[in-house]
Amino acid sequence: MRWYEHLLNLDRRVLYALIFIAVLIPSLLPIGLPINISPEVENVFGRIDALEAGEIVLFPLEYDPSTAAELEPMAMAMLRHAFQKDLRVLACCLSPTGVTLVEDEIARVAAEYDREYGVDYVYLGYQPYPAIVIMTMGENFRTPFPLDYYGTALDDLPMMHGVRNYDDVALVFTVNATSGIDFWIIYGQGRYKFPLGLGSAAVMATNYYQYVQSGQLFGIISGLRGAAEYEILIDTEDPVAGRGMDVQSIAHALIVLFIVMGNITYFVDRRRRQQQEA
Amino acid sequence: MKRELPRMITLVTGVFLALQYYVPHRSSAHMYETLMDWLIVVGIFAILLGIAGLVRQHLTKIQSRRENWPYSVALLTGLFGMVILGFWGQGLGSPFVTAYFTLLNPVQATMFAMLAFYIASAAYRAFRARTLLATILLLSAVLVMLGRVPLGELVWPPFSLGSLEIPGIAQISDWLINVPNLAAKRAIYVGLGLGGSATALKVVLGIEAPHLRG
Amino acid sequence: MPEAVLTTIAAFLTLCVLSFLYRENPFYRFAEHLAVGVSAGYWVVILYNQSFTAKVIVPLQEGNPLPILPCLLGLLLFTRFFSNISWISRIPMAYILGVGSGAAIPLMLQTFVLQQMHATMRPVGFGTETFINLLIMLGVICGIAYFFFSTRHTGAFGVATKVGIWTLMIGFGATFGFTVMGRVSLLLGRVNFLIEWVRMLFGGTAA
Amino acid sequence: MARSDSRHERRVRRAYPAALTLTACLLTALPAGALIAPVPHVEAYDRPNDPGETIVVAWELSPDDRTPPPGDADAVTVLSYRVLRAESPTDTLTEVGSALPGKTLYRDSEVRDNVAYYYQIQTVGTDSSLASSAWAGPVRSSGQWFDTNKAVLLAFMLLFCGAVLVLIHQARAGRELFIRPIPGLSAVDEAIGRATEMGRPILFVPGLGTSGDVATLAAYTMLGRVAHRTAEYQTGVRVPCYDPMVMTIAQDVVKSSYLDAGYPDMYREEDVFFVTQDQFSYVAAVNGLMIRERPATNFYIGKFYAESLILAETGNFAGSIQIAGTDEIVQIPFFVAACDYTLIGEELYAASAYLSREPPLLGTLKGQDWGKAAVMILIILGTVAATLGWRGFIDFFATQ
Repeated sequence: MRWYEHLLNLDRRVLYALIFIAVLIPSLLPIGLPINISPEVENVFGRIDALEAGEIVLFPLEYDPSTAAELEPMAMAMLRHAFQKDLRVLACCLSPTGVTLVEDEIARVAAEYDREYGVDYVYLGYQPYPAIVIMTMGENFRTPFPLDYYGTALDDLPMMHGVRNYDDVALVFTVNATSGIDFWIIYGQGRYKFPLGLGSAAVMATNYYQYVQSGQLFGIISGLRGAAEYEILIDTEDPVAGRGMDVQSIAHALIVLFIVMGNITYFVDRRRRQQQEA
Repeated sequence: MKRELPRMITLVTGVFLALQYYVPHRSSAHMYETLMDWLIVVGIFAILLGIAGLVRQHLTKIQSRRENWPYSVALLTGLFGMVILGFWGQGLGSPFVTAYFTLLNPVQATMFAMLAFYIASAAYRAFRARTLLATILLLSAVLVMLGRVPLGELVWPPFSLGSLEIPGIAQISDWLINVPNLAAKRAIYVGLGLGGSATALKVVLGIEAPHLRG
Repeated sequence: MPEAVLTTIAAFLTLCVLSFLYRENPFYRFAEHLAVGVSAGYWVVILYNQSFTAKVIVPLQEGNPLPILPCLLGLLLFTRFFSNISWISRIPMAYILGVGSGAAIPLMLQTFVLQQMHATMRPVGFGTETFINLLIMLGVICGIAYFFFSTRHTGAFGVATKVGIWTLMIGFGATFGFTVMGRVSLLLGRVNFLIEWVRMLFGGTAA
Repeated sequence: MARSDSRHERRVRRAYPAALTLTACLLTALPAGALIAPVPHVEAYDRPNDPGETIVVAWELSPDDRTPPPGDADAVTVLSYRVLRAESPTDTLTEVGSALPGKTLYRDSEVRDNVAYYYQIQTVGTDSSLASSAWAGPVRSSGQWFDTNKAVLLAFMLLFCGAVLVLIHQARAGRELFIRPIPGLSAVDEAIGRATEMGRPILFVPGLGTSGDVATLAAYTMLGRVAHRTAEYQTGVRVPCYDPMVMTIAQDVVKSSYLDAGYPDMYREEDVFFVTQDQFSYVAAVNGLMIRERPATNFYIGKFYAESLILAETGNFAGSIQIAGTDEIVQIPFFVAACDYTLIGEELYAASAYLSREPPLLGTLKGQDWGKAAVMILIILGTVAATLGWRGFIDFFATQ
């Protein structure tokens, strides 16, 4: 067999091993490549930074263990920013397998900033059928969520006094890796016209830039990259996402290399065949 | 009766909801909330139905000692174990939450993580410049991939060639996402919006009735 | 149970799933079945505690009998298990379809059609901003033309559809390129977890 | 939200002049020694296009609502605005809420419909001094029966739905509706032919959608076609299902296609089967099936999520020809990369109409084309209008 035939019939497990190594090595030995802040992340940051202390932000945090690696750093950065600015946080999770995960994250960040449950933040938890929940929240948060995650009636929480629906929150920012994004745009923003921002998994982000242009979203932060930039903007001590960017650089370069190699072998092989036929 | 009653229910609820959207009055909003609340409750039963089917399927598998039946035991143990733990208590640190983080979290997260490997093999195997369309797809993918990571920005920053300003790869990547990609998504959405609402209309009017076919 | 044991179980399950990359095997099958069971059980608990309590039990306790109706409707779904009366399960199905489809008609037209159309109506020209508007407008028109099924793609219209499919392909390529970062992030999450686990085993410091 | 309210406000200025005249008179009674200036103007109106039980109170900023001039840190500025309410001009005012400096709106949603209310804004200074504004009112809240912001949407919806229904009717009445050939649909027949040559089965994966999803509806039609051809070639089709409802319908589709093709005995119920409703277990099961049975051709038609690439890559290792079709935009690139042929978005709906030739499907497709033509024309007109600065045309289509 010629060299290109070896490459042409390369066992996929060799590729798998290379990718694994490309992720493992920079995780152990960080390089520290500089990260530039993009205007889109700066824009979202500025929007939240401009809010007044005491205003309420609604954070629907919707992802589950399968996508948490990508979105948890972003959610944590958003929560930290909100608490830094003394905003009050109302959170929910319309992804059933994420509700426990999100509870844990909020509790951790709240403890860092010494915030009190029910006064500085409230966690509504989960209800099924996100489209319906989002629509009914527009009338009153108490319709889909008569009780919070811990079973307390919303009216018994000091923070919720006078807080009825989207009218009473300064903005909504959803960190989301589910089809719930569409629901927040269609059934939420579409019906009730609140300022909506989106932190999405990188895979989904390209679908939603059009809504920024059409004014339905005030901004998008996408994937680990967006989280890494946000971490820099709020001066996080332990930038989880920032460290991941070295890995991303190497892995992306390797995948591009795969594409190039794949094409070289393809064209060499095609030329040989054409010559043989001729 | 067997077909007409379901047809009527779909028609009445569907027409009501399509028009309710235009009526902000409280009585309409209240009716809407009630219908949606009911939908959630019916939905809970639908999910239970699926789980009941799952249990039934695996119980028969175990009873008849079909191939791979021990795996069904693992499945049912997980299911009922979780339910028992859940009704015991579900605060942070409870056995229910611990089981979730120990058993469910790693499997789901790893399943998705495997996509990194599959993307690599697809890149090597399938991303070939066979046709013009494939080449466009490939180039756009490579540019966006490099433009998204710090390494790409380091290797290809913006520079000027004489009086010509050449944008960096990050700018090119942003441009691809914000201009052609945006136009593409918008065009697809227009089609899907028209197609989707036309189909919904047919379902409401009973011209298309998937649930009545079976 | 001590933290170390729990982390080790989680690491074992992670490795079980990863072993599928080499080939399908009993470890993988075990992890997969266990996860299906655990997730179903988790769903039951969350649905009961979060939704059923709030939507049915609390209102009933407060003396509101209305939630019994949707419960009955939901129970009708189970007639599917009995073939002679299985048609009754069509009633709740009809309700689900009616509510879902009815609400979708105006919303899909508004969000996917009118708002997209409105957003494309921008001033065009040859300035920085206006030229981008022009390109987007042409891209959208050509893209829609590609999805036109009543006419043959020939002549000037054919050119438009060609430009349309090129635009679509650039869009798909961009999505693919964007996605790589997400998938690698997920793998990174798992690799970090395994690194912490190995450190814990050999270094004695828990994660 | 502030922006949309100011639009409402303009509308209200036109629609409710009565409310304005009542607020025009200034009755400022400043407490002695007060330093803070009151707000110059207050108005209250029923929030338009709402369910009722909400009144909007709007005011102009107090002249003292500013950042203190440099060097004069003791200057008195606004601390907050208090919103006071009474149910008659002689009643005592009670506080219903407050707003931060710089705000000019308060939504009072603690009101009953059809009750007259009077409002007053009290400016609170940083030195705790108070200044009251004139009273605004009486104002009554009510719910509206039609949302005027959605009139264009309603018109578009009725026209579009009407067009679809008329075209379906025409198609049923036998009018020929032309649909252009869709490139690559011939690939479907080729792929089935190849399966015959190899004597291996065909795998049809209907995706993760529920029975009512548009993509799943299209999948039933495609499945009918595939089943019909496999019956002619005597190859057989396997359909693993994710949703129990989809399974019952798919069984029916395959059964009737075999019957149409004249081979009713070919149908075996276990060929169309339910797997599970867990995404990755479903994928794992389909993967196993592909590795074990090595189908000649795999069809992935319907709704797909992250599993798209896992399926398509595994099918590739197994050496199958693969044809995909989905309207899930994010997944299309993966299918395009890993499959031999992919139906993109709406092409999937068209393909099912093209193959089945059923009048409702053909009529709908025509209706969609009319809709697309209308959108294209409106986009061009709107762009021209925007370029010429004619905002009225564009604002007309703003459904927000």
